[in-house]
Amino acid sequence: MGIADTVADGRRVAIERPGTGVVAVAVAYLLADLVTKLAGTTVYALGFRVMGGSLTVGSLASMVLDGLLVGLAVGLAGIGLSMTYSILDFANFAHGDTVTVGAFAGWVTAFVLANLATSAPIADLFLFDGGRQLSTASTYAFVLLGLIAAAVGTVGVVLLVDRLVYRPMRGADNISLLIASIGVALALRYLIAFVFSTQTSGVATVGAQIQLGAGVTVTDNEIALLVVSVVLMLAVHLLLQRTKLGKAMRAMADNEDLARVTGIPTERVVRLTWVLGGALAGVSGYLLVLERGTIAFNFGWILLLLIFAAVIVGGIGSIYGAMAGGVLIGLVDSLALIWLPSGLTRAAAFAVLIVVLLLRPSGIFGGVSTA
Amino acid sequence: MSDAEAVGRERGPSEDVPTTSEAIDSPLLEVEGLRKEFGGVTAVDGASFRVAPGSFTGLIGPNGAGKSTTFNCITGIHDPTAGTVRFDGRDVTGLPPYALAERGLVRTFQIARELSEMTVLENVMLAPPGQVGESAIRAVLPGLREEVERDEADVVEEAWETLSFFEIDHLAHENAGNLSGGQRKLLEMARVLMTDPEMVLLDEPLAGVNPTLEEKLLDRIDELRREGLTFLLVEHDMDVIMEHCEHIIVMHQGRVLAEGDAETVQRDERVLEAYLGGDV
Amino acid sequence: MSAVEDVRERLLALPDAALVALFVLVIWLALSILAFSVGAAQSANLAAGFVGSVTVLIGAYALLTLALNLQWGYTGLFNIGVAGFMAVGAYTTAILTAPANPGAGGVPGFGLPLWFGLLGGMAMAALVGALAALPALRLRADYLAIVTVALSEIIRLFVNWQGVSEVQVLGKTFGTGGATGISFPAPDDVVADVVNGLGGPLVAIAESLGVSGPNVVNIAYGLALLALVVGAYWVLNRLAKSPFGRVLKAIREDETVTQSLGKDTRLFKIKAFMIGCALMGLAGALFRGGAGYISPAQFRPAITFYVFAALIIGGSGSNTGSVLGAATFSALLFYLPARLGEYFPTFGTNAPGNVVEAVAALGSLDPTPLLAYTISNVSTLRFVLIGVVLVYIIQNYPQGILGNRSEPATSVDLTRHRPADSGGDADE
Amino acid sequence: MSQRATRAEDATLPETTESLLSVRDLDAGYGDLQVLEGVDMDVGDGEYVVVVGPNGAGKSTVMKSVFGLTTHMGGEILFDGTDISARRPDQIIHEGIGYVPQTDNVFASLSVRENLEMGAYILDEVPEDRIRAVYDRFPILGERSTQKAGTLSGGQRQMLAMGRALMLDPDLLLLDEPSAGLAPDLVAEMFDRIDGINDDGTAILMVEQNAKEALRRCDRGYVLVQGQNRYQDAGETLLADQQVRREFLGG
Amino acid sequence: STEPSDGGDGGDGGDGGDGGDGGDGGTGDGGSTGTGTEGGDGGASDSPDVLMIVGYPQSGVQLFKDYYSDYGDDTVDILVTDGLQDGSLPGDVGNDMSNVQGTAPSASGPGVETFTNLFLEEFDYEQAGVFTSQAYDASAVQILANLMAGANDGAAIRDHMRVVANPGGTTYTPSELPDAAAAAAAGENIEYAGASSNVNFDEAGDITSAQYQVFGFTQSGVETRDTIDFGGSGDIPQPEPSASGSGSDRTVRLGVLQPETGDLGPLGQPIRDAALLPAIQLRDAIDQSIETQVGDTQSQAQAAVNAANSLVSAGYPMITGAAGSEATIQVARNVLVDNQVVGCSPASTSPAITDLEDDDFVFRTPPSDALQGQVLAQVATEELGASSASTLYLNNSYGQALQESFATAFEEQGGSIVQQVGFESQQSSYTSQLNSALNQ
Ligand SMILES: Nc1ncnc2c1ncn2[C@@H]1O[C@H](COP(=O)(O)OP(=O)(O)OP(=O)(O)O)[C@@H](O)[C@H]1O
Ligand SMILES: Nc1ncnc2c1ncn2[C@@H]1O[C@H](COP(=O)(O)OP(=O)(O)OP(=O)(O)O)[C@@H](O)[C@H]1O
Ligand SMILES: [Mg+2]
Ligand SMILES: [Mg+2]
Repeated sequence: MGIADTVADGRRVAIERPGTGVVAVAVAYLLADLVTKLAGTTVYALGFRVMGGSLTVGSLASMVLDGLLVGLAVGLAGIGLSMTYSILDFANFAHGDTVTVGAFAGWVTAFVLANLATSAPIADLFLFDGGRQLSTASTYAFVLLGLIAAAVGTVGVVLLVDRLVYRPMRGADNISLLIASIGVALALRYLIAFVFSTQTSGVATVGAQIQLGAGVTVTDNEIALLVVSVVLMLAVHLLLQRTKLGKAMRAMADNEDLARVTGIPTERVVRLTWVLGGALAGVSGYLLVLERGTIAFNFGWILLLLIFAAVIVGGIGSIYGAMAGGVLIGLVDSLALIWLPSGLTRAAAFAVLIVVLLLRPSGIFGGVSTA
Repeated sequence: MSDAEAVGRERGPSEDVPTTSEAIDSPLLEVEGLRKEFGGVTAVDGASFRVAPGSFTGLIGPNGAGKSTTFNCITGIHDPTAGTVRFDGRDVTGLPPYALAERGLVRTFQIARELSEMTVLENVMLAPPGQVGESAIRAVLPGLREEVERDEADVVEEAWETLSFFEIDHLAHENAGNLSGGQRKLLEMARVLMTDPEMVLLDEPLAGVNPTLEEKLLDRIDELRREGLTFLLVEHDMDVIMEHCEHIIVMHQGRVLAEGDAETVQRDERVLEAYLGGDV
Repeated sequence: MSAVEDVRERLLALPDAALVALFVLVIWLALSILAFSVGAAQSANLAAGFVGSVTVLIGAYALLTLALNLQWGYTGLFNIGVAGFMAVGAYTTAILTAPANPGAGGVPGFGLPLWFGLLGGMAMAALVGALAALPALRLRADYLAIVTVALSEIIRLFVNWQGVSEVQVLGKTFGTGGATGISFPAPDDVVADVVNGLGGPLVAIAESLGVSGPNVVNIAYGLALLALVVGAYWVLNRLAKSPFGRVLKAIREDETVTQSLGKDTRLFKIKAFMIGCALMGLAGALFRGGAGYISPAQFRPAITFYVFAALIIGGSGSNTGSVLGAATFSALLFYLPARLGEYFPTFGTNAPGNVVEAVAALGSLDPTPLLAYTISNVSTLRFVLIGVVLVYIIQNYPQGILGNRSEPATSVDLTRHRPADSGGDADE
Repeated sequence: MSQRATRAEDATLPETTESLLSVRDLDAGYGDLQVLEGVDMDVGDGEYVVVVGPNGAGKSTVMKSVFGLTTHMGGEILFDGTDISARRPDQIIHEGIGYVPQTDNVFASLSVRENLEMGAYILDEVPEDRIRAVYDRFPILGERSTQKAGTLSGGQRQMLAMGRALMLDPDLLLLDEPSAGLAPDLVAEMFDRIDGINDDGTAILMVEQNAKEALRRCDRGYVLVQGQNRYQDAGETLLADQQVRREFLGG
Repeated sequence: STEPSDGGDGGDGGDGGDGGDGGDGGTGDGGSTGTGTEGGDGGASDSPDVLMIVGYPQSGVQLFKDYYSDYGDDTVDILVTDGLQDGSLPGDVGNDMSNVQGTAPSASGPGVETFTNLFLEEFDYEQAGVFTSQAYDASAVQILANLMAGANDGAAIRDHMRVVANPGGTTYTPSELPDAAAAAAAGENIEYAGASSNVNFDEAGDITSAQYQVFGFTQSGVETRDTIDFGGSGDIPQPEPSASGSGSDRTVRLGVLQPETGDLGPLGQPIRDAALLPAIQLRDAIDQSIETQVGDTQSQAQAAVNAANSLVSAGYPMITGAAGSEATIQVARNVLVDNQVVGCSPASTSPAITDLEDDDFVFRTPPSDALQGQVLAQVATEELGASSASTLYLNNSYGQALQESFATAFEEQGGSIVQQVGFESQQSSYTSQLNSALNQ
């Protein structure tokens, strides 16, 4: 494609979709600014600094890595949300707290198992006594068991919630379900607070570190997060595309009444959707804690808006989209610090969410559902 | 895709379509070169036609010919990709639906769209244009409110009359969402007539309506037409079209394939092949 | 069960105003009883304190639910950025009215009169609402929800930012005070002046009963808020029961159809959104800033969800329901449990430090530690209660506690006056 | 010829044992709202039965009731002698009934083939032979097997919906206004296909507003008014009855 | 000594501009960035000698975890504040945190031993936590003032706060609290010297002199390494008693308003208990009885106001509370001043409280963070020999104010501020903020 084409293209975009044009210009400016910053030069015009400054490659690399990891975690948590959003057709505001449930279920299990041999009082283990952190390197078997417990425990809680809350409301409109999920979120979050208190506890330490050069390191826990995220993403995608269950889920998402008269046992599909969504939420919560090293009763809730941002930016129902959206949001959240004062970086991530929703309501990867 | 286009071009309307519509010298509605693409799909592909004031015009064509899309483009639901729409001598292309409705051009929807959590009566009371109480200030301020209530009383009466005519007055206080498929169609028509329109676009208003009531509706349309209203009707029931419409436009693959009176259209080879099938 | 239903039926048969008044009175009475049953010496003052606090809460939440009801209940605009619009209103009021030369450490403002500040706050909230609404109102409901909640967080993070804590524009210094917040002339002082000026004898009577002056002022401030609620209710109800309200309802149902019937729906939506936001801005200034001080932490998203819970409980789409929901929520779910927790007898034993010990004691058939633990954590459990009630209401009374009321959007009698004889062909 | 159709109250019920589907004194509705009041209806093995009536009469409600989608308030629905009135839709499918709803009857985001596969969801394996049989009956579907159903034309959608209902080779097929909105040539084609399906031994219960054509082709017809049976008789007889024509068939 | 690596930067930071921008401008002329591609070394010349962190354990655990996972070996000196003085931090972080020191108002009053013993005896804690001695003092002074005022009357109590606390009359320490109470009830001028300090209030209700401890982390908790005395230069008002004291049948009413739940819950519970301790100590030891009631602020300002209102309504003329500065400010403005109720905060350190228009009803026993900022700057320059520093602070009123006062003091002492980076609580990761603060 020649320059002329690109220019013509640009003009077309600018005229037909001014919003997109503005965003494109802004992104281009930021990229140029980034390059000048890396080069360590500053460009002045009319006495004002137009772009530039300084930024080391190492610093950039580590910010990118940080954003990537946060993004992967957010994206992983987003897969479950994206699935329930498209198949059950409502924005589940309790998803963040489901993620928290998974983390607690998994880590309590891992803790108790790993320390059964010691004579520590059970309460200390159950409530994460600070002195007893697990390291992946030395206790991987327990950490793995914890992962399974996270999935199983969350599925149990989610199924119970479905039975008590959503099942009596089958057929209700999506806003009623959304509101019910706000109730569920409150109840779950504060039940956790009731049991585990509102303290932040450290639960896992880094096992091994790998130097990537430029002063950037990754840890084994981060690699675990990366690997599991990608594997789960592929697995869920294949499940939805290739299996009969996946097709039934897509059919449900498409037209629930018709699915019922077609003989699809919708009740079972709904439950399986919850099972899958819950397991994904639980696993993501567990891995998030593994990567961060800390756990608190409301970390999922605090993450929820970012998770929504990821899912919507990626396009609701798109598994790859949730992941890509998560990474994008994570990068924005972390890289915004290059341009914005630190008080406003989180605001920038939300601003990106708003801009995407306004310009491409079906998401950057949207339009294709459940693919 | 390109095949279809090629075929379409070959049979382009400019060459051998009878130019009846050109003959209408002061059309109420004039559509020219209308085009609408959805991503890769070209739903309407350069349709042009005119509708004379006070006429009852039929718009027919196979499923997927682009009839509903044409309606959507005319009434501002969609922005046409290309082409112009003129109504009452003015260019109205791309105007939003409310602006067209304010000028007297309204439409019904093929799939009835009732306001389901509002009562049937509220549904029709919504329709009359320029209601005094639609201004927030007037609705609230004590001095001005009386005028609003007088206006409302008239609207209620008119609403009741319309409902009785469409035989759904017994459902007046029912939520519109509880109506049967056919009743919804009736409500749809009742509502549109309450807007006091100049021209009405009807998108398959009779599909699913019981034949006896259908007769009655058509009589009413004829009556309103005599009072000066203009109708453009999409309908698959050829008996209705041939019996009631003095002018018929046939669409195919997004273009106007033929037009003329019932005789002309029924004899047209291409219409027979593309739409009517062997047995009409 | 049926007895409960019966009582409910009878209550619902009352006129709206009576129902609301009765409800508020019952809450006052209940709190007074609580006060007299625990606070031996100063019961009257305690009761007055309870009543004052709860009245302020009811008034504030009622303003907020009414505003949200206009946006969501009527027009279907799913705004969960209430906190953000409250912040805009409150901060604008604060910046406009803060003294130009505050004492040490204070943030200077424009020193304008309070009424002007409040109007300015409403206008600014409406303006921000309109700006947000212009592009966002074409989004589907759940997307609009997410945009608005993100916006409210952006607003909070912005006023929290140190960069705007004090800025100079055209030689004039003003700011938000950053995370520390900003002081301005307290709205409740205005009420206090009135009470002390006009209500001298009243204060004297109250004091002879052992009720302190400030508690009288607090009650008066609550009543002033309730008066505002009555005003807002009156306006909104007239709006709702008019062709304007009808168009809003129609937009909620199907915007395209409404457009096709000749209504400029964008205009209606923006109007409804702006009116709602203005009211939220007012509530933000008067509720959060009642004592003349606001800070960003008071505008976290949680408040939005409480307003939602209140509206759902009352029944969205009904103004009376909004007020009742606000009263139910703020008094019974939000305020009362915390007070109960404070005054509940503590079981002699100190509550155990964590739930494991509390549960472990159950093994030895001793439920008191768990009970004590539960009571000492009642303000945590209160949120669980709110969640459960929310779910229960949406499951069993999706139209709210008032049930499915038919509130046609018109002010006139809807029965037919000229009975039509089959076809309605009158002599025209 | 001015035959008189049989009014419902005069009708003698066919022997229950002969009926494949037998609706007895059915009361049904939505929530608290009762729509059907004592409706009786029978479909014999391989029979072709049509229901007509004014809008809102409850025709669709009868179909939905058979399929367990309404609130059952009384009476019984016997299929092959067993009462199915308390079953869920996915169980009723097992009994051998297929249903094509009035609107929204394909999965728009699934391909044509996936739609058909969904039709056979309750089977353990995808029945390739059935899919082929459907393609044979509706060749256009075979050509478009990978196309998203949402992009099909109205007529093709109706065929796909019917094909999906045929995937389990049902004994009885419920069709709710299959010709609504179709172009005239497709209407004719649709009726022909239905005849073909019926000829292969599948019993049909069909609601149609294209009443004359439907009554001409069917074995027996019912006229339903305000949730109650009004007339029932052979299709031709109903067609010939002046009163039925005037009231319900548009003269 | 003044060798700011970035000339124009000081001005930038001074007028409250954003730290991010300031850093940008500054590093531009540090030509060394050209070699920055080589890795960590490149930025070393620009990275600060000291990193000052303000936060709470809530986010602190995460923050330090991120720090050690990214900069494990390459440790910079870190200064923290009382908000992070939490013995379980090293355990939760999983590192001994040997490069971290902090300052906190210390318990240096003559009665600290007595208090600690009493406290640990009465309650089930392993050590006396932060602000517990201040809480004890706050309650003790108020009880004494109440006894001397002879009525549960806020204004009278206010007028006697300085009488019982400031010099003049016999000095009593916590071990002699019953005697002090008897003397106060008899209307004698006394001087209470407490557990946390000598407890002398200045005109604004702040204490006049303060001692700070410099603490470090050990495996088992925090240890005090040094103490720094501060202030004490201003005038100490010495009013005389104006009431006649209390008879034997009075009930002294003391409200305690602390966060029992929410973010600050873990800190608030021991503070609450310490605030109740004087009443327990005096129970049966004096003629008058003492009634206490606890209100929970839930770590939120609005809830604090509600709870304070019910304390006031229940007839409590004085309150030990609240903890968070925001809550204290709100309670002061909404409740204390209007109702003429005395409040003495045992834990609010925001400089804003000094300037409150409070009709003198608001006191506090810990020193203002304006002092702590200076102490921190002193530790940074004198003990750590730092000439440049970055701040990393929680973006709330506590964080913003304390980092601001540190930055000002540090620059006054000739240091240069490299970056000022704020963060939100409970982020998933603080790596980017750390990077930015360390200018890496
Ligand atoms: N929103 C849309 N997106 C993509 N394609 C569309 C859309 N709307 C219509 N089409 C396509 O445009 C073509 C014309 O559709 P249209 O609804 O106008 O047909 P029609 O003539 O009204 O047919 P019918 O008689 O079946 O109602 C069809 O092929 C249809 O699939
Ligand atoms: N979901 C529903 N909830 C409540 N009432 C309903 C519902 N669906 C239909 N009804 C009511 O039941 C009655 C019968 O409806 P039904 O759809 O069975 O009519 P129909 O005979 O199929 O009419 P049509 O020919 O118009 O499709 C109508 O009066 C309608 O108002
Ligand atoms: Mg159409
Ligand atoms: Mg029907």
